[in-house]
Amino acid sequence: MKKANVYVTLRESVIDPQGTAAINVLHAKGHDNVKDVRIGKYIELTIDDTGQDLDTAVREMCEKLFVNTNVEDYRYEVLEVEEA
Amino acid sequence: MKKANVYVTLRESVIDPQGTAAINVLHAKGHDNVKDVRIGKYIELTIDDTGQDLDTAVREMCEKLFVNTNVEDYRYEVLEVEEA
Amino acid sequence: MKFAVIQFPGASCDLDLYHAVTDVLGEKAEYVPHHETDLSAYDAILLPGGASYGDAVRAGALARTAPVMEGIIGAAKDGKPVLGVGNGFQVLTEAGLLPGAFLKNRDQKFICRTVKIQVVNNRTMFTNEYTEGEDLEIPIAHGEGNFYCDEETYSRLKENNQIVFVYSDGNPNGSVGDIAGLVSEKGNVLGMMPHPERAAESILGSEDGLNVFKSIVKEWRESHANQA
Amino acid sequence: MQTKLEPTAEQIRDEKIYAQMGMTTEEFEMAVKLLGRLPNYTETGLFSSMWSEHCSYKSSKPVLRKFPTEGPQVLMGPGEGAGIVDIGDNQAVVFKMESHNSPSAIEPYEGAATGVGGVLRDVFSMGAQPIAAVNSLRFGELDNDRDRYLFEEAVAGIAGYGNTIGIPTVAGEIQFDPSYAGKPLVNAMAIGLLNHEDIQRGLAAGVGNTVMYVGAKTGRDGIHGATSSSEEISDDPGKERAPVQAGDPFTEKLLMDACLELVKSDALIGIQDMGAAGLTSSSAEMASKAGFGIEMNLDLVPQRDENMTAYEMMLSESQERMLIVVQKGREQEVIDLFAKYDLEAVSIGHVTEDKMLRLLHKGEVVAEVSADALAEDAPVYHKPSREPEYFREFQEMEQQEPEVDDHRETLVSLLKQPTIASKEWVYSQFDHQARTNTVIAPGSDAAVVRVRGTEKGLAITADCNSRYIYLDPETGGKIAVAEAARNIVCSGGKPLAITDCLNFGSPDNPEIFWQLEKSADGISAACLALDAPVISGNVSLYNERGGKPVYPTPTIGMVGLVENLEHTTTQEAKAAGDFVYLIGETNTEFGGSELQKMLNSGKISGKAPAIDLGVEASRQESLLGAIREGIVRSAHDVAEGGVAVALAEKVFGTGLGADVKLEGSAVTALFSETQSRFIVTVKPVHAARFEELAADARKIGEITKTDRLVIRDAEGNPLVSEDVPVLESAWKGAIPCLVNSEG
Ligand SMILES: Nc1ncnc2c1ncn2[C@@H]1O[C@H](COP(=O)(O)OP(=O)(O)O)[C@@H](O)[C@H]1O
Ligand SMILES: [Mg+2]
Repeated sequence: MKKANVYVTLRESVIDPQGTAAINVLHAKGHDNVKDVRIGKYIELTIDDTGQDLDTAVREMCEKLFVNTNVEDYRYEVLEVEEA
Repeated sequence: MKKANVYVTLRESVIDPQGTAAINVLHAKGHDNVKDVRIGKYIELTIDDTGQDLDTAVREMCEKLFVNTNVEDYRYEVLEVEEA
Repeated sequence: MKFAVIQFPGASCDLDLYHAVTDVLGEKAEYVPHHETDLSAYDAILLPGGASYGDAVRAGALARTAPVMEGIIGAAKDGKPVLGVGNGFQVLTEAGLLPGAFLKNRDQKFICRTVKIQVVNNRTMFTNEYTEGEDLEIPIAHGEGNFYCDEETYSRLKENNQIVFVYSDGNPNGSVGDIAGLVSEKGNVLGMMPHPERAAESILGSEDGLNVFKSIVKEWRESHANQA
Repeated sequence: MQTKLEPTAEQIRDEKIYAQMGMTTEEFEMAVKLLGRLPNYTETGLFSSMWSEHCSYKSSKPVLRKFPTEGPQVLMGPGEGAGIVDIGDNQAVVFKMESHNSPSAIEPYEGAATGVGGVLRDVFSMGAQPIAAVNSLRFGELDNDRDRYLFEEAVAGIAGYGNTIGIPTVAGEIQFDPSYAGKPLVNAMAIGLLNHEDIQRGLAAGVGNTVMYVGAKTGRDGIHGATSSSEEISDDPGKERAPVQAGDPFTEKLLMDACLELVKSDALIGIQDMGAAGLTSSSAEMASKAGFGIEMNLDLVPQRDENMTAYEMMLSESQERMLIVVQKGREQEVIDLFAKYDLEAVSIGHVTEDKMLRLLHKGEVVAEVSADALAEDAPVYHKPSREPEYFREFQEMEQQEPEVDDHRETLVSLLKQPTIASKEWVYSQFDHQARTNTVIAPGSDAAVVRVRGTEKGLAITADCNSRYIYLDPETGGKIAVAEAARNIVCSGGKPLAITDCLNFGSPDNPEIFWQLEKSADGISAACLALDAPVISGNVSLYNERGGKPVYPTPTIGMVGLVENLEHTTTQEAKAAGDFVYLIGETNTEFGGSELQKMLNSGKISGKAPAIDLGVEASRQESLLGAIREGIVRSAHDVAEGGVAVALAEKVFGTGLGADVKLEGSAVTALFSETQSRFIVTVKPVHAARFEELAADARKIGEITKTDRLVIRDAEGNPLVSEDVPVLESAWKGAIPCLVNSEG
């Protein structure tokens, strides 16, 4: 079994309405030293290891489904997991 | 400047409606070896380093705001970032 | 009797609740902004639907940090009726006044349509004008209305008769046990995803929601008559 | 420092850098002449964006002049953010439609979302509380991943913005055709309500008054959006694109509420939203309209990105921003007002006498251009126009009745055509009840929204059959307005006025320009005949890809007044035993029809259906009269798919059926798209009175208790006989099924 962790973030140039709303609340609560909040996605994929090239598969899944490449960037890592 | 990356995931015991929908799409697209998809949040906080204890602050922000501890777990890491 | 209609930034259905209470029911209501902390002047507290704080992070997550929550929690402790509709329900769970949490709708899409719900418990201060088992047609409008709680909580909710409304003609969002509305253990905090204030006038298609507000008024009148 | 990276004025001229910004050499020379010197980089940017088609209407102005824009009901016609129509009792309705086609072709979610946000700002910047949103959408057939993606995401974007801000999306329309493949049309309309004394204009008047910036910070997003929306969609994936603009409906909600409080204050002089060409267009237009100038210090502009240049700030199309002019000395009041809504209002400049737009940045004057030169002196082109050959050919073709073997089968197939099929999959994603005023929700002909505190309602619709317009733009233009009016009348309203969105291909193609001109002629004629002037609108040209234009699509958004909410009527049949009437005769007209398209794998030809505006107006008037007398139980216009489809739609969701008899040749009687027809149901006791009022109504049958649709020929032999649930599930299931299909 393999695991792919995907981190999806909004492009720098794109406003993050969620982050903006959150930072205002954090400041109101006294967390003044928070300068920026960006809210993205964290996706955990559990994949049967059939020996094939996972990079291509993960990249395809990201670009077709998980990531809107117009406004988001992503990175990922593939890990080996112990069989349960 | 410091950065805190927060990873929020739905508890194992909670069925993830987003993940379930995603896995159905992935299987329909031929990614049959994907066994599980869990969709969580990845939050990047940029914090002015005033020398205070960031752990307490980050934990408080998570539990008060970013994480619903009824259904979600989280972990985080604090990194040093270069001044621009 | 005087209702407080809480205004969280971004939660737009404050207007709908206000009009249902004032224009339709003929009771008094006032808007109470999110930074207010003292709700002692009000007999019942209404948390509106909409998207407080733009539903950032999670629906209801940011609203639970608003100063007015202190007043709401106080009112709930005092046994005053507290009703959260849609986003208001989400806020109440986020604030811990009701158990459980909300996930995205099963089908991942926002749903706006009229659904059938059944009154499971008519012995609450919000449902005394209904009969038990009555079917109601009330609109829903939400993207994160998929109520979740663990099995233990679910059995407790059932045992205590805290489940007040269930979806009775198909579950639109995947909620546990078809739950559409539930009360707190003490029975004075109700959260419901269907919008009774959108079903309060026949010209808008249904009057089935009006009894939620009428029940609150009735209960209040009765308890205050006893005191007098 | 960064200005060093910008080309010099001489480089701009010699290397034709202006051309990359969308300016022609003649236009550049015109700008040089107006300026009396070579423009620097920032100034070239100002000219290029203000003189883009999107901002200046340079190719479409001569066409727009054709539109009738006046009427006793019109309080403000085209020219401001949105038009305004009187509805009595000191109240007025404000509305406007906008296109967001080119951003939606790239990033459909954000493109559609920001389209909704933009048109809402147009409405609340007039001082009106938005009360409803509407959309008009066009996509390719849902037979491939890309078009399905564009469709699903555009719908999600409209929902995401409209639902979050809490303005109900009450109506809309969608059509699917191969001509829109990869180049969707996303038009958004907003309707607002105000009291006469609250009407605002975008004016920067009074020397010394303060120019303030409110709302979201300025980022590098959408730079040159106005210019790129005036270009054809590129297929070149490597082409450098300006960052996509994203919407923030939460900020807009705060901005809306704050602005609506501000308009009650006499400290406010003028207000305008920063739409296309952002700070540039709002400042230049406000100054020019008022006959003053504006000086702004760009260092004071709230910035999201670091090291932004003057050029970038002026051309950014970041969303959720407004420019306001307030009385000097009263800035603090305004700052405090916005602070209540967690928004920052910042003074960034002042009104001047010299009619110049002057920009300061880092202590230097970085641009100094006459505001009129930017806002008023754009060139106007009278583009050549040529009647296309196809039009001649089509006009010479005889109307032909298509051959059909099985009428029942054909009806089922028509009901599954996505253009006809139920749009519930779409509108169930839109909150259409927020603000609790929606009396008729999506699903009937026009939506009706009540005007709280009165007996009145507003009937709202958007319509445009672009296939008719392609076949015959003048006739098609008339039909688009007439159809909108039919939908208003069927719901119990009287048309008040229209807004329009002219979506066409490149005006540089004389045949497309001809389509534009002719359809404007048709629209104008129908507006006059139906007493519905044009009060606002928008033009979107260059909707092409690979040289292939979309069908000419001048969408009509119409608002009508329901004088008394008791008159509101829906399309569904109400009770068994009610008589069914067909108003209007039926001719063999299949050019551009849904049946023709279906049988010819998407291709259409021949003449569009004919329309006589006099007949149209008198039928609408008599039907509305009957509705107002309270004797019409349901009313529905006959549109795509003809009488058979209209009848089916009348019984869907009612548990009832109908048994009717139609005269004439079967295929024509069932499926022809002859205009100006209605199907209504009337209680038997009102039949005599109804027939008196509606001279050309013929009773064709009755509503039945059994839920079966039976349509017979003149001899009484069934042409179609089917259980309504069978028809209904075909109609309801079609779009969900296409969306979920693969391949
Ligand atoms: N994009 C949309 N958004 C909201 N409502 C829509 C949309 N598309 C269609 N509808 C609604 O679905 C119903 C049927 O639409 P349509 O077939 O275009 O009606 P008509 O032919 O009478 O104009 C109408 O009530 C319309 O408002
Ligand atoms: Mg219609």
